[in-house]
Amino acid sequence: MPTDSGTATYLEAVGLALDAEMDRDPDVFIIGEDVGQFGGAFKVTKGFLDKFGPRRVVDTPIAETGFTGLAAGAALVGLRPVVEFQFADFISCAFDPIINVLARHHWRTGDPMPVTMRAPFGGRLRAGPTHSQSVESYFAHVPGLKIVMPGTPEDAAGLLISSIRDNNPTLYLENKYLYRRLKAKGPISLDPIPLGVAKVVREGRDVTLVTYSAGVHQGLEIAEELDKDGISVEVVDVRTLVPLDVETIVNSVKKTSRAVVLHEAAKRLGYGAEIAATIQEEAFWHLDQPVVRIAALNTPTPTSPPLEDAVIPQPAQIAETLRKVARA
Amino acid sequence: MPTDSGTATYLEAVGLALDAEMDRDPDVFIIGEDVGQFGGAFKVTKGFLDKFGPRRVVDTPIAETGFTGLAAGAALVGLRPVVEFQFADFISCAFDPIINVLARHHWRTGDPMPVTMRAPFGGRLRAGPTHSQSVESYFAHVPGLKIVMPGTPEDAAGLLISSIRDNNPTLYLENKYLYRRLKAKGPISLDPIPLGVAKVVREGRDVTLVTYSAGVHQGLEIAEELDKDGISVEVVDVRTLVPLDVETIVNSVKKTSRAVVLHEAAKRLGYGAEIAATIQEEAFWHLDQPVVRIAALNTPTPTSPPLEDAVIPQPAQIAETLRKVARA
Amino acid sequence: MATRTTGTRSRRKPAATAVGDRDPDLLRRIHKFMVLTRAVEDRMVAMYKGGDLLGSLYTGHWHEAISVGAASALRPDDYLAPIHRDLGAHLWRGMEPWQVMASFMGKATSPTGGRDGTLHYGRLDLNIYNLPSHIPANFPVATGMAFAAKYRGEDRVCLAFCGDGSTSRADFHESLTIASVQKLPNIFFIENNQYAYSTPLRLTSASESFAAKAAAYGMPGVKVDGTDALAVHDATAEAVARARAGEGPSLIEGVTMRMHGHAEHDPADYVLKELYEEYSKKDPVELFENVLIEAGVLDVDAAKQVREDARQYAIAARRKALADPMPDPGDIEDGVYAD
Amino acid sequence: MATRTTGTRSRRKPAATAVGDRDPDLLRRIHKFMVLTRAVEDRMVAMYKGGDLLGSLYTGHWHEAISVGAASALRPDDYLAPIHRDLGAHLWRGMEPWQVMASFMGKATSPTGGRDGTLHYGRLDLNIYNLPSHIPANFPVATGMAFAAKYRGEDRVCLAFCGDGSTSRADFHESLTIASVQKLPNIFFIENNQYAYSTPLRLTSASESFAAKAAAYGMPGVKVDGTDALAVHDATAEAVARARAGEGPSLIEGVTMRMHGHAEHDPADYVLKELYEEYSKKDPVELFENVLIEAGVLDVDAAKQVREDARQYAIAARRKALADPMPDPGDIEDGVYAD
Ligand SMILES: Cc1ncc(C[n+]2csc(CCOP(=O)(O)OP(=O)(O)O)c2C)c(N)n1
Ligand SMILES: Cc1ncc(C[n+]2csc(CCOP(=O)(O)OP(=O)(O)O)c2C)c(N)n1
Ligand SMILES: [Mg+2]
Ligand SMILES: [Mg+2]
Repeated sequence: MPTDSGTATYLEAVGLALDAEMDRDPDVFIIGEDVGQFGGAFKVTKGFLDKFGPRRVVDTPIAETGFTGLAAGAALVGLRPVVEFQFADFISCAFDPIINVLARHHWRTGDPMPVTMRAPFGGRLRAGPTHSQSVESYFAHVPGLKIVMPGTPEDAAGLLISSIRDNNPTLYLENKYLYRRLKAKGPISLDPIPLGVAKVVREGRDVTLVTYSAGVHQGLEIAEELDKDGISVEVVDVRTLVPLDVETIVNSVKKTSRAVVLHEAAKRLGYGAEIAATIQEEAFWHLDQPVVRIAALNTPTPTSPPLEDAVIPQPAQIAETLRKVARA
Repeated sequence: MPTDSGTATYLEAVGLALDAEMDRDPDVFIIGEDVGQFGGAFKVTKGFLDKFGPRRVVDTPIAETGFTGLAAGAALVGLRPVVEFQFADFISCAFDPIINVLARHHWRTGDPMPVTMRAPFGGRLRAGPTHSQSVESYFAHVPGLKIVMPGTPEDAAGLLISSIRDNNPTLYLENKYLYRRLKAKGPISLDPIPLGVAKVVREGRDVTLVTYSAGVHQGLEIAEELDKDGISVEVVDVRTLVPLDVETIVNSVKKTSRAVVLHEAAKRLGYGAEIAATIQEEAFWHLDQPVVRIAALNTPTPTSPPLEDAVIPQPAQIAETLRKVARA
Repeated sequence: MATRTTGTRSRRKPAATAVGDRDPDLLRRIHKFMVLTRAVEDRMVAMYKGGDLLGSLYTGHWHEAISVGAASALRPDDYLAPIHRDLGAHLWRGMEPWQVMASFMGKATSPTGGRDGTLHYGRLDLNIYNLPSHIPANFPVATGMAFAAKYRGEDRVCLAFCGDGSTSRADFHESLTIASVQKLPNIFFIENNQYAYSTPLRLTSASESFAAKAAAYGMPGVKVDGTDALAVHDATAEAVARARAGEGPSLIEGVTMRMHGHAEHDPADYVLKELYEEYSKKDPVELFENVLIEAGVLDVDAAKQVREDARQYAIAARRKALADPMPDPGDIEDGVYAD
Repeated sequence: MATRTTGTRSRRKPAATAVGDRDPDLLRRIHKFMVLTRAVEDRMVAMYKGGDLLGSLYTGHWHEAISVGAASALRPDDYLAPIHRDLGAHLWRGMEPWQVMASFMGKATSPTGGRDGTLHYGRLDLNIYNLPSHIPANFPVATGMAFAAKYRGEDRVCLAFCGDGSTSRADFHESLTIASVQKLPNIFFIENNQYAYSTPLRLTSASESFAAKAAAYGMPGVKVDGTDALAVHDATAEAVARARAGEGPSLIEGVTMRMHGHAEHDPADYVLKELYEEYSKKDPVELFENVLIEAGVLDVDAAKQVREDARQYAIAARRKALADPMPDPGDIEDGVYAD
């Protein structure tokens, strides 16, 4: 079982939050491939089977449509399922029930649908086109889903707790590159962090960087670096894509007059398109520059390191873009 | 079989183009639910079974994942399948093979993947949340797919022909509300219309309306109306969402300095987000106003007329927005 | 007792044997709801033709023995996940005919308040799942309801229906796979009405029968005459008992005929004439009425009265649904998200 | 001749009987490729441990009788849709070991030029489909290749593999459904290696066997000893003949054991010790070698030489792959779309 070391990794923070919610609420269970004895492909549920037993830690056949639909049915009659997808890439196999069964049900009927779907996503692990996808854009258009993308261990815990307690289907996307690379700055709080509230993680004057997930620590590191050159970057972590905290983003842009949006997903109709379109709608008269999107190229994610590095935004490119926008 | 009456409907234009391509190329076949004896749910393939036989007009079990994957395999070894989804809503059941098998294959391997996927989409038929979806946003983010959305019978024919001849997986979305409501202005040309080329369907000075599919005839009608008030609307039909003809859009906006994007899909991360984000990136200094998106509300599509009309953009609202943006 | 084979059971028995020592009240209730189902659907066909409805109409003529026969083997607290041919199951549970009509009319009084429509109705307060269009999306959901019952140590079961055509889909296979390894209290009922829209059985499945597919999941599979309400009731009751006892899921195939088009707009001229002829002699409502009359459970006058009551009930339902208001769009954005 | 039952066939026969009057060259070739497969994978395990590879390594130890035995029943123009345990089938077809190593290293010389990696290799010029990760996505594609063969009146067939765990997915069910109603020339081969990642068979399927699932599709299903190359070859050859003759698809289950972890990073401590013990006595490469030696088709020295040649071949392959360049990112945006 996860125990809080005071410097929990992003991965451990997810486990701590899940463990706490399962302790707290007997209606919460976890279902997914290899989540039982094996503890999950990334070991988030290590020890859970021993502690909670097979009734609440459910290994399933490889049947993403089936077990996602199962979660929907269980949620409808009062349980609070947490579904683990082994890789976010495989959520494509559950696309149909997610958009047609889970997302639309409450609006159609008034019945709550409290399902949390956890999925490790993203690149930089040399895992190639079908193990590295950023999947948020497949789902963000669909009314009725919430989309949560924590960028720190602390948020990973607090936002997972809120997701599980939320009465809506929630897609909770874990950046697997951060799993063991990012550590908390102290003991993990198990207080819920509300969905739909962005966070200004760094104040700045010259340009607003709007980002989420891995973009947050990248952005903070680059902001420190640019500070040395006298460029002051404000970093806004949107934390939840749906609902989106437009107010916090727009207030920041009104202050800095310049905005850059950063994500690891491909550019075309990445969530940056929504953010950029919204900023120019809401803060057009404050903008000194067009909103710039930094995103992956419109290609699949390659495996080979030189190729993957050419596709996914790299620190130098991010810094360069921020510099240009801030100084233009 | 479809014969050209000189005033072919949008539906007949699709049938004429498909018939012509099947005549021309023995490797083209059509597969889908009830496409044979029944001629398809909307009757696009009426008469095809008699003319081309069951070898080339293939009724399949209700198995969207299966028959889409079948099309991929057949395409890989040289056939040119046309897949009919009974309603675009059911394409959700083939989401996985579309994004993971069809879209990425050529980039991974260099093998062509000439599959055309036809799907009737959209609302205004009082068909409710799971028979009225606009599905383009589920797919536009995915590298490797082309997305074609004709707005006139003429384009329906020419773009279908290009889609079938294209060596890439192409999602060809037919607006089912237009099927029998829109008529060609003369005999249907069976010349291919290139993918990736937008069309200025009406020249204007004051504001650019960027749209596609049903938005085109709506936009043209409203533009006529606004003309009487001295407001000159330029209407750009993007015709293919991927590839997107950015140049034509941007040139128009540079001329009018004002842009409104219209589609029937929900607003959040609808394709309008990509178009708006791109316009402000490419033509920021020419814009006198923020780019405004007109789209459906972020709800599923309701069945009941007063509800559906409240969700999907209505002419009065479109006219009002254009007026405001043009005069602001 | 039904035997767990995949052969077609229930050659018609003499009425008295068929009826046996069953509770005559239950039998009369099944009859009443079969008659009501037919009356409501006949009324709705008239409404469709008369232009009362918004779009198309999906009916379950000749499915009454399945929908009522199977539903009548459940307790009210058991879960039900019906499809578009199962009006009888809804009515049995307490859904009101005017609610169903309101659904096909987009009225504010439909179970979804006009947000969804046509066949997409359900009521969780009656333990009935409201399915979306995608078939058979109700199957995975049904495994979840059964999972919840088992999770809580309740002895509730879940009955889900699908059509012959729906058996080819992911949802069917993945649900039966999960339910069988998890030993969930599910009853999966295939309404084999010979067609999936225009698609005949030979283009849907190459298996010997639909019940035979149970072998792929190591669960019992039985095939019954789907026009015989008692055969359906018995097979379902047996599967329910098995599920309630914790022995896991079962598959049932009921063979009948879709006597109308896929929906009322569909003339269904692709259907083999012989099938219509064969089945026109096998009206499940008539058949069951005759069994009850012959067995002395129902007399001819009472049967007539049941029909007349049902007709009046359907007429009154239409009147109410017609008078009901259309929904107010003011709150359309509410409820996309639950609080 | 294999019989079309679902019982496990091929209790081990005396070598001479087993070998019968088969072409000794074919037998020696099968042996050679089984040995080569093992040698290449052993080398790659060393490479994994030594840090030569990019990420994880998936191997097919104890799958050699299946991958080579089945592939050897095809013609070169037949289509092949393998999975991550089927290196033997790739090599049989002409894939070079260094290409496979290059794939696990992200080298420019891998079949995808380093765009995809690890187990995602294939070569359409050898009629081998290059699968994505999603299992079993190769099944629907395999039906399409078979469809194309039939469409063109060619007598090619398509052999596709999947694991025991993969049988629960949409792709499995929908493909077998379509292939059976369309009578496509497909052979679906299930490599039952007892586990799906950490998931044991009892949590994957409740059917009596995987071969038994064939009943759901009205196709023949046979279960063979997957460590017996001849049993695999024969069952496949029979299914191929059936497919080529236009009689439709077949399902074959080959039972073996995954002797390594799911991938090399997986210590697989969830595996029952008894299974390892049982199967350590059933090394398919050794078993087949012994059969050939006993039958006089191969002598001991020749067998040794085959092993040594394979070892050297694998060493040379590594050397080449190591020396091969990494890809140039300059053209990474090319080829998202075909011309
Ligand atoms: C996934 C999916 N694909 C296609 C459809 C369109 N569709 C609705 S009902 C139907 C036929 C269903 O046949 P069957 O399952 O036999 O049920 P029946 O209508 O005959 O009772 C089809 C193809 C759908 N609803 N869902
Ligand atoms: C749709 C999908 N879900 C999950 C996975 C992750 N995954 C890869 S291999 C595997 C186990 C496969 O087991 P099996 O089919 O028995 O093949 P084996 O590896 O045992 O040969 C899993 C779960 C996947 N590749 N695709
Ligand atoms: Mg049917
Ligand atoms: Mg396995």
